[in-house]
Order: sequence, then C-alpha cells, then structure tokens
Amino acid sequence: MTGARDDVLVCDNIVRRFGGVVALKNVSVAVKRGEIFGLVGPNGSGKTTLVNAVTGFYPPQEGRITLDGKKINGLKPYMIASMGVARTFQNVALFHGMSVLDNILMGRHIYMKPNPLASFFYPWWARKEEIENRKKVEEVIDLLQLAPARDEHVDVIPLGLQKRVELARALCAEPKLLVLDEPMAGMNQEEKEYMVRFILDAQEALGLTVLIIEHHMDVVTALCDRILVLNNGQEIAQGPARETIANPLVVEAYIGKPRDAA
Amino acid sequence: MAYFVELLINGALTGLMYSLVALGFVLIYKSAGVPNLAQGAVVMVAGYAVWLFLSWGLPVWLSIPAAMVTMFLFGLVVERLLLRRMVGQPVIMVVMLTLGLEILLRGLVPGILGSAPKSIDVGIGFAPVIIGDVFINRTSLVGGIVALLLVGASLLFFRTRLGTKLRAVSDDHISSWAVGISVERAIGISWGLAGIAAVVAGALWGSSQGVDWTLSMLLFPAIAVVILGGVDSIPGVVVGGLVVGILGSVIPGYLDSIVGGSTRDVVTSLIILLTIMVRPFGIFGREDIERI
Amino acid sequence: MPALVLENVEVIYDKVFLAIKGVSLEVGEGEMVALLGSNGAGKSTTLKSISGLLGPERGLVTRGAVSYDGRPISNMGAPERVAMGLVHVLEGRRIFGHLTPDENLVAAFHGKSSSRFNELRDQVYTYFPRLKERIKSKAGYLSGGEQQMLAIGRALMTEPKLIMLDEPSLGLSPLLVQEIFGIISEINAREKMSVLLVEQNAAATLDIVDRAYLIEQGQVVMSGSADVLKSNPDVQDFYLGGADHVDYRNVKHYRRRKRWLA
Amino acid sequence: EEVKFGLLQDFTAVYTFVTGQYNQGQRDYLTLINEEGGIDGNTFTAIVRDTGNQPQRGIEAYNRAKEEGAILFDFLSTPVSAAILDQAGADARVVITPAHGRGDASDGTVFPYIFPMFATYWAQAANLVEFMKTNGGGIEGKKIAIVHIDSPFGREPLPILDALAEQEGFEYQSFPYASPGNEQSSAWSEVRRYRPDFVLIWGAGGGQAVSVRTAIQNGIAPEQIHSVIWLAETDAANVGPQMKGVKRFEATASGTELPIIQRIQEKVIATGKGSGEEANVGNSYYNLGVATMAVAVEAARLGLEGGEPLTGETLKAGFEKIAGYDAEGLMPPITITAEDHQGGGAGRISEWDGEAWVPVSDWHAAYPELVRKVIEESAAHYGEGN
Amino acid sequence: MFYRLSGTFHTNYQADRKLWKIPADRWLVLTVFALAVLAPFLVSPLYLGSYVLPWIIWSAAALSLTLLMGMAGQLHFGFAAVMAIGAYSSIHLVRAGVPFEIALLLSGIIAAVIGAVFGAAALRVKGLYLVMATLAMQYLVDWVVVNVPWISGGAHATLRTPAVSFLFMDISSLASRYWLALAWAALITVFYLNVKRTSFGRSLVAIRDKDFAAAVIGVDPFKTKLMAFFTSSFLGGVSGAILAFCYYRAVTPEQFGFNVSIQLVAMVLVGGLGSVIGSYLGAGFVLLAPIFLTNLIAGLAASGWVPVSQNFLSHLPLVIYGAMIIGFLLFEPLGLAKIYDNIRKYFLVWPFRHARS
Ligand SMILES: Nc1ncnc2c1ncn2[C@@H]1O[C@H](COP(=O)(O)OP(=O)(O)OP(=O)(O)O)[C@@H](O)[C@H]1O
Ligand SMILES: Nc1ncnc2c1ncn2[C@@H]1O[C@H](COP(=O)(O)OP(=O)(O)OP(=O)(O)O)[C@@H](O)[C@H]1O
Ligand SMILES: [Mg+2]
Ligand SMILES: [Mg+2]
Repeated sequence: MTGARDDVLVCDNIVRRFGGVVALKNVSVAVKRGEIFGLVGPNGSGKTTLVNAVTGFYPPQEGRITLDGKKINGLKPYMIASMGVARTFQNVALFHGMSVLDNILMGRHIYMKPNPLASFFYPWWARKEEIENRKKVEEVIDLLQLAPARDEHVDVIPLGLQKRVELARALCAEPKLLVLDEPMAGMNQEEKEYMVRFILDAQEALGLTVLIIEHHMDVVTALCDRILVLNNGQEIAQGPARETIANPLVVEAYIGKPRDAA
Repeated sequence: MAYFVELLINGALTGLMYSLVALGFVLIYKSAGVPNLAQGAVVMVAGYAVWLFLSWGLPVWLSIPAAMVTMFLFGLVVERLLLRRMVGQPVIMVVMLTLGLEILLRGLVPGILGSAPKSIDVGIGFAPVIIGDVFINRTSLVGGIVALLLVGASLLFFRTRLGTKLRAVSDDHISSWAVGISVERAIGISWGLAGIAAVVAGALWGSSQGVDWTLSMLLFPAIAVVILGGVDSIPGVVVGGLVVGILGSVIPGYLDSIVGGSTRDVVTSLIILLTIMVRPFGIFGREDIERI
Repeated sequence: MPALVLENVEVIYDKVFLAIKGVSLEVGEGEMVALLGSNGAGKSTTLKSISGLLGPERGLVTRGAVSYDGRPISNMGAPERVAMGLVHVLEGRRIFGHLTPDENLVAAFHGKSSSRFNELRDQVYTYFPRLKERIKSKAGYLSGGEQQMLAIGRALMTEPKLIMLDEPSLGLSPLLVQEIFGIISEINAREKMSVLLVEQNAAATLDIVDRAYLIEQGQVVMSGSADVLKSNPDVQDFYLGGADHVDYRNVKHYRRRKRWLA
Repeated sequence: EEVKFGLLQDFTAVYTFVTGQYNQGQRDYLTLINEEGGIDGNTFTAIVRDTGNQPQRGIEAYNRAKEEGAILFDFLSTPVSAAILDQAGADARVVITPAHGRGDASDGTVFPYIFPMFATYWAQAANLVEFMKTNGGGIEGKKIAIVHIDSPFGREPLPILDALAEQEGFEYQSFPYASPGNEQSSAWSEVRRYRPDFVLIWGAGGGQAVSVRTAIQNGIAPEQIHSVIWLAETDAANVGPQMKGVKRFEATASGTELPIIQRIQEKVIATGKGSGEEANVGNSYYNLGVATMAVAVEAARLGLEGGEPLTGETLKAGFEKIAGYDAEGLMPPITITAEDHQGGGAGRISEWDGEAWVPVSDWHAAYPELVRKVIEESAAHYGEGN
Repeated sequence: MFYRLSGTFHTNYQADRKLWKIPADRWLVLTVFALAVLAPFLVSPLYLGSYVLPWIIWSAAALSLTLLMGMAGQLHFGFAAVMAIGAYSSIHLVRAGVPFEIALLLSGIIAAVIGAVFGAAALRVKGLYLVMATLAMQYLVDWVVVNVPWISGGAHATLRTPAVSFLFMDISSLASRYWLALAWAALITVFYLNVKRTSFGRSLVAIRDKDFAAAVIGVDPFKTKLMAFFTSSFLGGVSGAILAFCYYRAVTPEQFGFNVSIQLVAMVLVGGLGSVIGSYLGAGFVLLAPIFLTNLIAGLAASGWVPVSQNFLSHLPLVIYGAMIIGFLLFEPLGLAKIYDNIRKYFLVWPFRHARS
C-alpha cells in the first residue's frame, strides 16, 4: 500500500522498539493533503515515538514511511526537514541564546546556504540572502502576532509565547507537513483559544497539512478532521474525530468516565 | 613469556594504583555530578598531608588516619567555598572551576610546604616479590590490594540509603532539595570521601616517587581509567584501571625500544579517544537519558 | 488556624526581574487550595518562595514574609523546610532519572526506621499501583503519567503536612488527569494533608479544591471559595471556556481585555 | 655601581626539584660578595622571577629585567632559554645556561652571548662512560642501558653515546619512559632482561628516585647505576638507604667544608642574611648555584679590569678571560675562551655513601675532542635554523 | 552622555543588521582601532613587545576558540595543539620556499583539516566527554611533535622562524610584527562579528542550544559541527603561525602544551563565552594579570613589605591565576564582557537606572 495521491504522509506497519519495550507495534496511518490529523492516546502510548519516527529521530525498525510518495525512513532528521516536514516539540525546544527574531529566522535555514566564507564577506555575499529571508519571516511574525516580542530574548518570554515562537519557526520553513506535539500543554483556556486560532489561520493562509498530538479533547474535536488513537503502541481506533472519541474502547483506555455533573 | 607475565602483572597493579586516583573522581561524580579535574591535585595535597604528619614525628599508622581526617575536612571546605555556588551551572563552568582549583592547589601547597620532592616512607619495603623470573613491585602490590578493598567498600556504601541519596543528588540538585536532601552536605561528603581515597593514593604514589606537584599529573591516567570504566561506575574503576594499566605496560614494553619514545601516554590518549568514539559512556557508565 | 501564610511576598530574579509583586495567601490545616493564573503569572515562583528553591535560579525574596505553623521560614534552607513538613512537587516532574522508582522513594525518605519506610512505600504503591509494575526500570524511561505519579509518591515519602503540586496534570491524558486529581483529593481527605495546587486546568481544579487564588502578572487579583470563583463571569470566560463549551473555530479574533487589570 | 643579574627561573613547573636550592645558593653568594664589599665597589643585585618554564612569561620577564638594567640572565629552563637565545644575542646580554639549554651553545663562535660554563650533557655522558671504562674493568664488549625521560633532554646523550660506542666498542640501548616518570615498571622489566653491565639514568626530579628504586627492585645493583647531574640529596632521602653506591656526575663539589661555603656560613647565614633554609646550604644544587655566581662574579671582575663600566659586552669579555678559575676548590678549574663557552667540560663522578656524595674520580674532562666535535656539528645545524 | 540610544531608529532590515548600530559605538570602535594602529609610536618597545603584542595575538587565538566554544558550544581543551600545528606548518612551509602569505594560508588549512579530526569526536559526544577527547588529542599532538624530530627540529626541539616579508613589508622589526598581528586580529574580529549575523553563525548557535531542534529545521549537525571545528581551527592555526613569526620567533613544543590550552579556555571564560570584546579583555586579563601581580609582589618583597620566601613568592602567580579563574566563575560567570556590558548599559539608559521597570 502506498496510499492515494493526495496522501502527504503514509506510515505503513511501523514497528519501533527500545530495548525490550515495543513502543510502536504495526502502526499504519495516512494523512491527506490539507487536513488536520489528530494523534491521541494515553501517556506512553507511543504518540511522540511515532512522530519521532516520521521526523527521523527514532527511525522505525520495521515498516515504511513515505512523504509524497518518497520513502523517508532511514533518512536523518535534517534531510527529512529539508524535504518539507517541520515540527514542534512536547517540551519547548527553542534556542536559548537567540532572540525571538533569530529563532524564527532559523526556520528559514533550509532556504539559506550557511557558509563560513560567505560570512566572512558578509556585505557582498550574504547580505542579500539575509534580507530576502527576513521578509518571509516578518510575514509569519505578523500572522502570529509576534511583533511586540520580536527583539526579546526567548527565555524571558512566557511559555505560551514560546510555544508560538516555536510554531512560527516551523511555519517559516513553509512545510508540506506540520507536526505539532502537544502545542497546548500547560495552557489555560484563553491561551488555548488563541493557539487554535493561530493554527487555523496558518493552515488557511499557507495551505498546510497538520499532524497534531493533543490531550485536550475539546481542542481535538474542534480542530481535527480525523484522529488516530493509540494505546500501548497499537491502534485502537481511527476515524472522524467526534465519533472516534465516543468509541467505548477509547473512552475506557483514554478518556475515562465523564465526571459527575454535580 | 615471563617478560609478558611480568608486564601484565605489574601493569595490572599499576593500573589499580591509578584506580586509587580514579576512585576519588568517580566518588565525586557519582554523588555530586561534578567532574573533578582537580582530583590529581587533591592527591598531591593528600601526599603533602601525609608527609607533614610524618615529619612531625607521627608514626605511619597514625599519620595516614590523621591525613584522612584532614582531607575529609578539606573536602568539606572545598564544597563550602566553591562547589556550593556552582549548583546548576553548565559543565564547562564546573570543569573549569575544578581546573582553577587544581592550579590554585598546585601553587598554594608547594608554595607553602616547599616544592622540592619530599620523601615519605610508609614502611612497605623495597624488595620485589619474586615468582620465578617475574618480579612484582611491592608498593604496587599493596596499592592494588588496597584499591580493591576501597572499591569494595565504595560499592557497599552506595547500596546504603545515604548512598542512594548521593546518587539522587548527582541526578538533579534541585529536586534533591525539593525532597529534603541536603545537597550541600551530600556534595561535602562526596568530596570528603574522595579526600580519603586521595590519602591512600597520595601515600602510595608519594612513597614511590616522592611528594611534589607532579603527583597531580596522575590525573591523566586516572581520566583514562574513568572514561573507560564509566565516569559514574565504581566497578568501572577496577576494570578501567586494569585495562589502562595493562595496555600502558605491555604495549610500551614491546614498542618503546622500537619507536625510541615512550608510548605510554599515547596508549593512554588512545584509550580515551577510542572509548569516547566507540562507547562514549564507557564500559559500565550510565547513558544520558534524553527524551525528545 | 492557617498553617501557611504568605504576606506580601515579592520575588526578584537575577537582581533585576520582578516576578511576583506582593503576593499574600493562606493555606489552612487540612485545606485544599488552588492557585490559578495564566502563563508566567508567577505561580511557580510563589511555590518556590515557599519551598525555598529560588536560590538555584538566582531568585530572591526581597520583601514580605513566609511563615509556616506560626514560624517564619524565609531564612531556612529547602531541606529544613521539608523537615518541617512542606514539600514541593516540581513543575515538569523532575524525578531522578537514573534511579529506579524504588530508589527514588528511598532517596526521599529521611527517617531512620526501616519499618516506617516500608509502611510509607507500601502506601505509595497502593495509591499508585502502576509504579510497582515498573519497579525495575530506570525512572527516566517511565511515561509522563508514571513520572508524575512517582514525583507525587516521592514527595509523600517525606511525610509532609502540606504538599504543593505544580501543574500535576501537565501533558497527562484525560483519564490520568482524573486519576491524579482523584488521588490528590483522597490524600487530602484521608491523611488530612493540606494541599496547595497550581493548575491550568481550572475546570477540574475548581471541582476539587476548597478555595482558590487567581494570580495575574505577579499579583493576586481574586480569591475566594471555589464556588464563588466558578460563578464569576471573568473566570468563566478566561479559565473555564464560558458557560458552554467553546466553539474554537469561531472564537473572537481580537484580544479581549481582562477586567481586573487596570 | 649596582650590577644586576636576572635570575628568571622556573620555580613552579618542571625544574622545581632544583630551582629552590640552586637559586638560594646563587643569591647567598651574591650576598656574600656584597658583604665583602663587592667588586671594585660594585655590588650585585639579583632580580628573581618565576617563569613557570613558559616561554611567554620568560620573554616578558627578560624584557622587563633588561629594562631594569640586568646584564646577565639565568633562566634555568631549556624552553625559555631557547626562546631568548636570539634576542639576547641581538641585545648583547649574557645568558648563562649551566646544566640546561643547548649543549652546542658551547661554541662561542656561533653563540657569542651564551655561556653553558659547565660540562654540557654531552660532556657529562662522556665523563660517565669514561668512568665506567676505567673503574668498571673496561668497557669493550659491555652493555649499557640508558633509561631516560622521553623528552629532548632525555634524548640529549644519545648522539655522543653513538660516537663513543663506536670508538670504545661497547653496546648500548635506550629505554624511554613517559614524563614525569612516576611509573617506569615496564621500562625496567625490559632493562633487567637486557642484562646491562652499567645503567645510565637520565631524568630529573621525582622520576630519578623512581628510576633508582625500580632499578634496585629489578635486581640491578646500586653500584651499576650512574646518573646525570640531576640526582641529589633530596632524591637520596626519597629512595632511602638502598641508594648507597649509586653514582652520578657532578660539576661542583657538595658539602659545607669548602672555603666559599664556609664563608657563606659565616658572613651570610650566621648573620641572618641567608635567603632560604639553612639545611640546604652545602647541598649539591645549592653549591651548583653558588658556583654559577662565582663564575659570573669572576667574569665581572675580569670585565671591569679594562676600566670600563660593566655592560653586556664587557661582561662577555670578562667571561672569555676566565682561566683556571676553580672557586676555591668548589669546582674544577675552568677556562673559558671565545670559542669554548663550556669552560672545558670537566667534572667528576661521586658516589652516595648513605650520608653524602663522595667523589670517586678526579676533576677532568673526558673525550674532549669527541665532545667538541658533537658541539660543532650541532652548532652548524643551528646555523640552518634549528 | 555620548552613549544614547535615543534618536537612533532603523528603517530597513539592512540597518537593523549593522555591526555597530549606535553611532557612538562606531566612533568608539574607530578610535580604539586608530589607537591600536598607532601603538608603536605611543608605547615603549618594552610594553609593545612584551604586553601589547602578545595580548593582540592571544586575543586573536581566544576569538578563534570562542567561535567554537562560545558560538557552537563545542568544548575544546586542546586548542594549543591546533595552534602548534599552524605554527609548525608555517615554519616548515616557509623553509620549503613557500611565500609567507601563502604559507600562512596553507598552515591554517592544515590546522583546519587536522582540527576537524578533533571535531570527529564531537559528533558523538558533548560536554565532559568532549573535554576529555580533545584533551587526549592534545597529548597525541604533543607526542608527535616531540617524538618526530623532522617536525620539532631535531635534538633540541627548537625551530627558529626564517626571516620573511609580508606583502613586500619586511617582518622583522617589532612594529611591523605588531602591525601584522594587529591586522590579523582585526580581520578575525570582523569575521567573527559577521558570522554572528549570518545563517552560518545562527546554525552554530542552534547546534549549541538544542541540537535536535536544530536538526528538525534542517541543520545538518555533522556538517555544521565539522564546519565549526574547521573554521575555528583554521583561525587558530593561522594565529599559531602569527604567534610563531611575530612573537616567539622560535618554537618549542612547550609553547603549545596542555597548560596553554587551559590558559586559552580561561581567556575565553574569563572574558565571557562567545563575546568579542570578552576575548580581548579575557586574553589581556589572563595573560597580564599574573605578570603584573608577580611584578607588584616581587616589588613589595624586594622593599621588604611582604616577608615571604622566594618559593612562596614564585608560586603566588599560580595561586592568583587559579584564584582568578575560580573567582570569575563564582562571582561573574558571564565574564568581563558582562561587566563591560553592565557599564555600557548604564550609560545607554542613563539617566535612568534600569532598562525595565
Ligand atoms: N529514548 C527512549 N528510550 C527508551 N524508551 C523510550 C524512549 N522514548 C520513548 N520510550 C518509551 O516508549 C514508550 C512510548 O513513549 P512516547 O514518548 O512515544 O509516549 P507518548 O505517547 O508521547 O506519551 P505522552 O503523552 O506522555 O507524551 C514509553 O513506554 C517510553 O517509555
Ligand atoms: N529563573 C528565572 N530567571 C528570570 N526570570 C524568571 C525565572 N523564572 C521565572 N521567571 C519569570 O518570572 C515570571 C513568573 O514565572 P513563573 O514560572 O512563576 O510563572 P508561572 O505562573 O508558573 O507560569 P507557567 O504557567 O508558565 O508555569 C515569568 O515572567 C518568568 O519569565
Ligand atoms: Mg509525547
Ligand atoms: Mg509554572
């Protein structure tokens, strides 16, 4: 199975082991172009591992991953990135030594040709490239309303803003596939609402395909077209968000009984 | 053949003598998470301490315990003055701090007590142990046995509750505090213990080469030992010591006269390099757990 | 009689950054109190000022007083405060990754008696049976939820009278959030242990606590019993997602203004 | 007039084993001369600095002392001396390199301002070999093991041993050990199996004590062991009673019975003007230091004879006028000429008797032509930039 | 004051990325540079030759190292060995008849290639292990230099630098040697500042801060780290050659020993990791502070003020040097650059006291 032509990402029978632990057991999934696909499941069920397999950090021991029909498992993370996959991390992974602007500029890395010699002769060689990419970055900054924080150092801004900077960095790469690992962890209601808005705006503006891991069920139902539910490294359900979440298997393993109203 | 056996045995014993220095390093790393590049200098200070007590006329059996007490206190003081403020700092800062300490000690102690080599006699005697055509160095023999005893004691120590607490401290200072472990005291204790190990190393090495600042150069082979064995592994100290000692004896034993230079440090350097390339965390060392 | 009292506490990081500006709060004996607020409001900082963990982050209580059981504790070291019965479960779990779960518990026990130790340990394992299954593996490889359980269990080993929890639900699945919240209530009810809970998940939190403080930009802006707060329209808007479920796809696009901020 | 000598030495790194006592001797001797009224009314001042064996700091200290007016320098550090060599020549300042530095600096035609003054390492090796030959029952067909530290200094005697082996028909093998020499067991295991008739140890500091110890532990008799100049009382104390019988080369006599040392005891030490521990007075390295200054002061005296004030040039000229000077029996008579800055290269062998170093041969230079040849060859090499 | 931000706005991206955004800063830099160029006429040969010249060269070396340690976060405790490779190659090349200008370049490239091998270790490990690996390589290079007479220059292991000229200027007088060194230091400085504001510099910082996050936006860690080692070693190698030709004029293995590597790291740290101004301040401080203090204390001792033994006196610089490193790490871990920055900030926001309320 290679998937239909409008599948951006296809994972086929992925297996990933860590020593004795089997973190992913024959997981298959296909993400369609332009959709927002949710990945949910209990803690330790292998969501992040699956995402890490896709982005090349933990290459799967078995199975096949294709991006737009091209096989990508076995490739190094940076190669996969340059093929158009961008992601954010469960624990914010920004570059602490840089300003917000430089962090976002880093997102343009694949479009730039870093070269010590070019740096040496900056005014003649590298300046044009810098300025062109800067324009693109400013667009994203506008989109995500990051302008006021542009020149701040990333570690002094609040976590919510940091997550947004991370999103901006990923968007700057103009990816085919955007992977978000718990973008709303540790946010309150208000911040969650903003984040959802940004994701939707970005998807609309850039025509993205999104793969998102999230534990907030209200967000998942609101955002995702389809979801995959993992448990113990195995698929227990897949399908449109609302129906799948109501699936008794999912409720038992993941959601739990609804709390008493009283 | 006898030649080979002799190189092997003396190498192994010398290696265990390195383990004495390395043990101090591991004790501190395992319980405080601090890579102590001043351990060579600590051994030097310990050697001077033993010499000082001997020169005051104390007998050996008293001088060494007295030096141990001194060095334990010394460890506490180092923690108090220096390490306490380094909690949570990046590794380069800590490495450099210990190097600064090593430079400071190397200036201070010989500066005050004199820099010409001092002799200490711990009464081990001179004559080699002779088995067939194999001559075994008596000091190294004693050193090897003591090293094994100390390593055994350290192993038992880390099984105790206090030992577990020290390991917790090396993992995460802040959460140790949060659950009520006194990080300061733990680090102090680990430096104190390393000071005690240093006394044994200083006394034995000092008795064979004299006490002067060159004792601090034992750090280099000791580093090879800990890298090979694993920076936080007590059994690794023994295995690392044996390998570093044996290779550092056998290879130069056959190669030096051909090359016309001493290859021991080359062997030591290569052990460090190859270990890091092939198995960065050494034979028994723990890996960094990095979850993405 | 309140066990913990904060009076007008001010904390400055790095000698320049004013993180909380005059926070006052109280936690009574056996009471369960929540501290709510958006990202970077200063919740964690408040907890650290109570547990004495500001030092390593170069923070300092520059004004105000913290007292526990009627004794001022501002000048005590963190271990001393733990000995008094105050324990802090840090944000982001921070278990001892290289130790096994069992050794994590050993490290946190400070008594002499082995039988007491066994008693406490058994109790932790009855609260968190899951930990017992993973007893042999390094704690660093446990899943997020398991680590959170271990962090709470570890804190219980110090025999606390007041336990402070910093975002225990962060990144946990809905089922686990329920479970953890259940256990927290249980501990509170059974052992008469006071609880100070920092949370983003306001809905779930207000269900279990007696009282809550709302903290914004380093100041307490609102406080009261859980029911009173729950019915406050602002709280509903910003923390509970309005009276009904939000329609994320249609949330307003402009920044709403918080009424309590001048 | 105040004559300034720059004693910019290594007190803290490689030469710690010697510098303390050596420098003490140097300063005590200068104090003695000043106490005795100086030379023609000129007094002597020592500018003392530590260079830590680092060229960097040596150059700085040199420039500074030069500015302060020093006309003679003693660095007691091979790398520092090497770094200053050319500069000192250009500045016309005298550099003495007793028992360190380049042996080929003995060629005054190539190194006009450098004065090794005493036997170079080559002369020392030659002297030791000659002693083995005359006192060890001939050397033809015998085997010498040279156990040396693995550094340029340790390899220094090898060229002359090559030449001597050919000439005298003996065999030798070199056994290097890693610096600083705190552990030499594998080298000595090999030496034992080589079954040498004589052993030559060539190291410094703690490594020397380890050499002697490990040698004896490997069944080599103390009588077989011969050492370069760097083996002294501290090492004997370090090794212990087993050291008895070990021989070494010496360029100066040790002990306090010598007239100069007696005078120092009387006029410097007894009056509390000594610059260090009294116990060191008369030790080998102390006396070596005294001897260096004795020669330097003698050179100053001769340099002043022309009636001109002392400068680098006049001091150099004074050095080259030294003839048959023996510092009242402290050392062999030395004669320095414009060609020969080594001063003849004489020395003798002494033996540790458990208490002190007792001479077992007379002052003399061994194989002077051969040594000279090596010096000249090497000096020519310097001309090529090495 | 002259140091004001007010009235300085940037209206395009180009201006925003200027090296010295504040006019006052530009003037300051120009003035300092002019003074540096005129130094041979302003200070005595003693000071020029034994303080200013080595300071400039060590600053260049510290800058080369801080590119690697500060910007790319790769710890290197064997940088003296890299400089040694540059120094020895340049001398052998010149002796083999290669023109000095090209020899400098080639020696940099040789150092860079061998230095990149050092970097190979960095691909697997970081932190403490990298420290150990580079330290081991330092020992290996030392051993090779000492034990291969062909490299070290025979029995005495001393090589003198041949007389050379640079762009038709004879490099033998003190002033000309100084100018060459200064030109090199200025070049490295501009280079370093440019690197900071281009994608190359950012990718180095990215690798330092979060290597996996860097990988996920397409930075090849292997290539980037190697490039960092390569570039930094190139600069270090040329600095080594400059050190040999402009300052020592005779090289011995001890000039590039392990303690020199430590000293370089100390310069970088005392100055402030990754900072340009810090490299200059750090080099100056580490190099000169012990010397000045020794001279001071020796002076005091000579005048009978401090009655201590010569032995102790001689060990004092070591004590001071060690204490200085410790002191900085404990009390100002961000180094002299931070102190400088604080002073500068004070004037920037003057007359207000804090940047933020
Ligand atoms: N580097 C690793 N080494 C060993 N085991 C690992 C590693 N990374 C993950 N695991 C294991 O793989 C399993 C799946 O982990 P993963 O992080 O993918 O879970 P998750 O679904 O993302 O959970 P969460 O919601 O808590 O983030 C867990 O049992 C975990 O312990
Ligand atoms: N170590 C530190 N140094 C400087 N500033 C800090 C430090 N820690 C926190 N701050 C700042 O203090 C403020 C309060 O931080 P705190 O961590 O207490 O917030 P919080 O309410 O716990 O937020 P979150 O929900 O993100 O955990 C924030 O603006 C933060 O940037
Ligand atoms: Mg995850
Ligand atoms: Mg917080």
